[in-house]
Amino acid sequence: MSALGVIVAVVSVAAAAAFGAYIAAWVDIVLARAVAGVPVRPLDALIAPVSWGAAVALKARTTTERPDGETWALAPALLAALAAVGLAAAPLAPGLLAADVASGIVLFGAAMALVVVAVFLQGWSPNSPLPMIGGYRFIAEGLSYEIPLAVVLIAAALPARSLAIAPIVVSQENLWNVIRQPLGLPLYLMAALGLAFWGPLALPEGVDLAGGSSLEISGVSRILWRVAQLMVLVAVSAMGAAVFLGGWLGPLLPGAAWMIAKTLVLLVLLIGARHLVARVPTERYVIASWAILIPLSLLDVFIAGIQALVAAR
Amino acid sequence: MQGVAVTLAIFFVTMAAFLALRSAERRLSARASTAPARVPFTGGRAPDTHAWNRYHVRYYPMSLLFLAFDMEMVFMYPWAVVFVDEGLIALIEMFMFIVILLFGILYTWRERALEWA
Amino acid sequence: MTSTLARLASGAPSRCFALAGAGAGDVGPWLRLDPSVAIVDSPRAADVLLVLGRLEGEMLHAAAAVHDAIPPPRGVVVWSPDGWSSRRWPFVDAVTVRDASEIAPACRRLRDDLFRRRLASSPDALPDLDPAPWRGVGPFGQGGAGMTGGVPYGRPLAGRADDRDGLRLDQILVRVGPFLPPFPPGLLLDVRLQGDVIQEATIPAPIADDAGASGREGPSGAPVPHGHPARLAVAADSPFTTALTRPVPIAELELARARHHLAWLAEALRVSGLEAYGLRALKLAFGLDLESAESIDALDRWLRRNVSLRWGTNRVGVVTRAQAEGLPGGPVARASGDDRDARSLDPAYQRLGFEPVVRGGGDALARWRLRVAEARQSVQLAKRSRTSESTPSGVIEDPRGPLSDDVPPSAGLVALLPALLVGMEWGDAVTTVVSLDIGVIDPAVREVTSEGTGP
Amino acid sequence: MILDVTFWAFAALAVFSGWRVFRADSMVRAAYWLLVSFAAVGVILVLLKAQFLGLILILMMGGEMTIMAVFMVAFMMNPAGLNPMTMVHRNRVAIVAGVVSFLAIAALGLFARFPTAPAPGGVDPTRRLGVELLGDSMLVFQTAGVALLATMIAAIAISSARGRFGDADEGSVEPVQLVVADAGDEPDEEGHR
Repeated sequence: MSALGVIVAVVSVAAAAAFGAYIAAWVDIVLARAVAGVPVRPLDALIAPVSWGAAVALKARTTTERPDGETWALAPALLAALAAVGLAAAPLAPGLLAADVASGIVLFGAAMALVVVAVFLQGWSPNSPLPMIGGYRFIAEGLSYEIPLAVVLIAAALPARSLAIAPIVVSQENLWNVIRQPLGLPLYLMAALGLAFWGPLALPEGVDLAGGSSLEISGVSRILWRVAQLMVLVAVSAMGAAVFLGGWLGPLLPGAAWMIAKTLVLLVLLIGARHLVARVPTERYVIASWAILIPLSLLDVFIAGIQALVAAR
Repeated sequence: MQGVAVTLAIFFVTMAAFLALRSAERRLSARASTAPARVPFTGGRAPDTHAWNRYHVRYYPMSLLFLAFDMEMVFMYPWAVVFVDEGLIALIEMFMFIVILLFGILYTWRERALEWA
Repeated sequence: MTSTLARLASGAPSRCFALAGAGAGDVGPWLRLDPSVAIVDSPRAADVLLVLGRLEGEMLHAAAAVHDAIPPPRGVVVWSPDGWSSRRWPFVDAVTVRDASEIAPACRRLRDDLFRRRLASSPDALPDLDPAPWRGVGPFGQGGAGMTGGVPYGRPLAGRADDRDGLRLDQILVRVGPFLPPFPPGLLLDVRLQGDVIQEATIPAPIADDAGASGREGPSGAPVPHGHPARLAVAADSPFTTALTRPVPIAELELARARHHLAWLAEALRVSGLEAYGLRALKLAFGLDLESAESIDALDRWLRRNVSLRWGTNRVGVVTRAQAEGLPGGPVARASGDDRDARSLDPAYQRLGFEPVVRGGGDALARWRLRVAEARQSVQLAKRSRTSESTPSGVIEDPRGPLSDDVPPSAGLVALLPALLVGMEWGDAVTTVVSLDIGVIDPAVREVTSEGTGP
Repeated sequence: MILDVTFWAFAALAVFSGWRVFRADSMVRAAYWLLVSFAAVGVILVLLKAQFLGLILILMMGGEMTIMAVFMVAFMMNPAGLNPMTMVHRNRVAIVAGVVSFLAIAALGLFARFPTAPAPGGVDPTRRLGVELLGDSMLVFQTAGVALLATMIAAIAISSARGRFGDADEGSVEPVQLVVADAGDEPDEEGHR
């Protein structure tokens, strides 16, 4: 165990998370303009996240009558830390994996399970009615997407015979999981939207709550919260690329390039969903998740299991 | 162990960085915000009570269902690792296990316990 | 550091929290098309308080509260076409513009001046008084008593109430409006919530003009005028108001109707999370001409294909046929199968072969579809009408419903709200309110004492 | 060395946060202090090379402590601790019970005979766990399955206020009927009659 190795890993994950969040913000602006049918001007949009951040940073921090100040400060930090751990669990190339642990998908699952805590605290802390409804909504949402998320990741682990991510990537050498387990990636992406409380599953922050859990924040806190959310989006895209799109596998280009390209593809898909799919109603989402998505994810496990047995013969 | 060390380091470094950025936020005005500025926003009128209350979690039956399914996950992870080695027997076992649990969902759905509004 | 940030920030749109008052018309939606302005949903996210039109009474006091909720540095821009005096409490240092095209540049300039410290942040409008005295009160000095008593930090704790599932948990009163963005501006709604479900919704009674003036004072001691928001004077420049008294070209009326419906659609899409696509509808609305029927068709096709929109609106907020017949008419009633339309009685429309658009179902989905279909029909009518003009008869079909001198189109809808919202989850309730398209600040709700706008 | 320091740091965190659970006024804080305590124990398990068990502990407790928090908020008066209060009741009984259980566990740790030979290297504990669970008999799995099903049905039957035959809620507010039997006959596609 070398101290230098740890430092290099931490710095590179932090850089990847920050860069990824910036790219995600840029893609969001570009896609929003494209969907709205206004001139896209992608180069102009490169500076837009920075100027937005500068404008928000110049504002004072607001507070409410009697908030829980400590948990309010903790929420964005916790969300960002969990997203960074999730991103660290995704391998960039063979041997290039920051959080190289034997139970990779369990580590990812644990980090993502705690996202519920961060978002709930963000909604609960200001002691304000609309953010609080948002926080409670996210618990309903989180309890509904967590099981399909874990189950499709387990299905991907079946042919690899391992809970580590690198063997899962290697197991896709002949056929990527997106084809081998056709239900896997769609179910994963639906859960990923929930994890990042993004677009159709932005239930805690919906316009119907006038911003919900981020209604009462301003200044640097608002930037940090938005950056942390984008980091989650990047982390789930990277993990999806590794587990379902074959990670670093691909011809000609170096492995890392493939991994980054695949991550970007998923990122664009997830961000595009925000502008094309309407926000779903909370209660109906919960019912649909339990009555449809969870049984489908279990079906996905069986399909994967039968295939793995046949392949092992 | 390297992986564990990196994971812990990333978690705590990111957290510390975000907390530091937040506390480094400059104070624009020396005066504290006024009482009207601190009123929770619902459109311009003040509330009667604190928002924190004995909040009616409408989805409590679902959360109980979740507890049972969370337990199921614990069994599925080790199962995934040994599945191919154990062969057909593992598939049948897991099939029976999951079908039993699906009856739980079916029952809950049929009892309309997933609805709340 | 600050100046670097300010230079960078000048590239960002100025973030405005818009307060739409009387006479605002469709300037609010129109501003959303301007990329240099971002209309935000929370005052906490705003740089500029943007006042559109005229605010009075209770609205003015709420505006002061919203103003104080904006974090410094903040400024105020007032757009008032009819010369409503803006430099009054609570907008003492407001920038006033007369021309709508000046709003966006004024917001931008003001924001840049604030960030570069060329201007001071707008001072607080309301006195720094705790909602109830609590400091140093009680055994812990936080104003509380025992476990649940007293006023900890200035407010009491919520009390319990019965609920349909037998749990007796707390109920909180959320005073919605007048400026909570997804709700129509000016609408006051007192909502009692347990969890996220509405147990009771009431429209608060207007505060009498002569009562309760004490304690509601501006910092200068000037009393704040009171009055119900629905009693606002409005500049009567809407073609529908004009059509009450004299003939107006049908093309003009129908294009205005289509524009209203499309602007509504943009807002409804925004509330559903599809702001970017809503901009398409908005662009269509403000660039509408006689050949726009095909563009509306394309929009309609996209909406029909979007399963997620259907999921969020289907069977939400059902207005029954009986409830619809209790309404004076209008799109909401027509979406519940009631075929009354004031245009059917107009001989000019009859000559054009007008048939009212009617939908069954009565839910939010039906109302969405009805409005899009009506917008399309309006453009076609406008195209066919050539030079024909409407016949003044005392009643005209406003985009929100029949308009006459004494009945505002939305009055029936506001009365319907309490019964409609009970038992709904918050998100469904918002979908319902948006789908009803309530105009609290209606052209027809003209103040009785105001002169010049009546016939 | 670093491993030891990390171990003791997380052990201290686990104890500290366990203590904070009982000093918090807010139910949300109490629940999440307990989560911190569990997470610290999870990290300790990972450091002791029981990686899967440690991580699954954190994974499960994330959801479970949140559920505990919302239930505590729902049923405790003054759930956010706006009026200060104590989380500890019946102190004497609590102290006695605490000391007795601590001594029992400590005695177990001190006097139990642990195997002296270290576990054979190269064995994945997760794999061992899987073999142990699936192993020769189906008993473990199917017993767990039936037990979980019984838990689910019992929980729903006890807690749910509605059922397939209607709501069990006499005397309170009803939702607006979503049935539109009288909304009129369906107009044609163009919306005209």
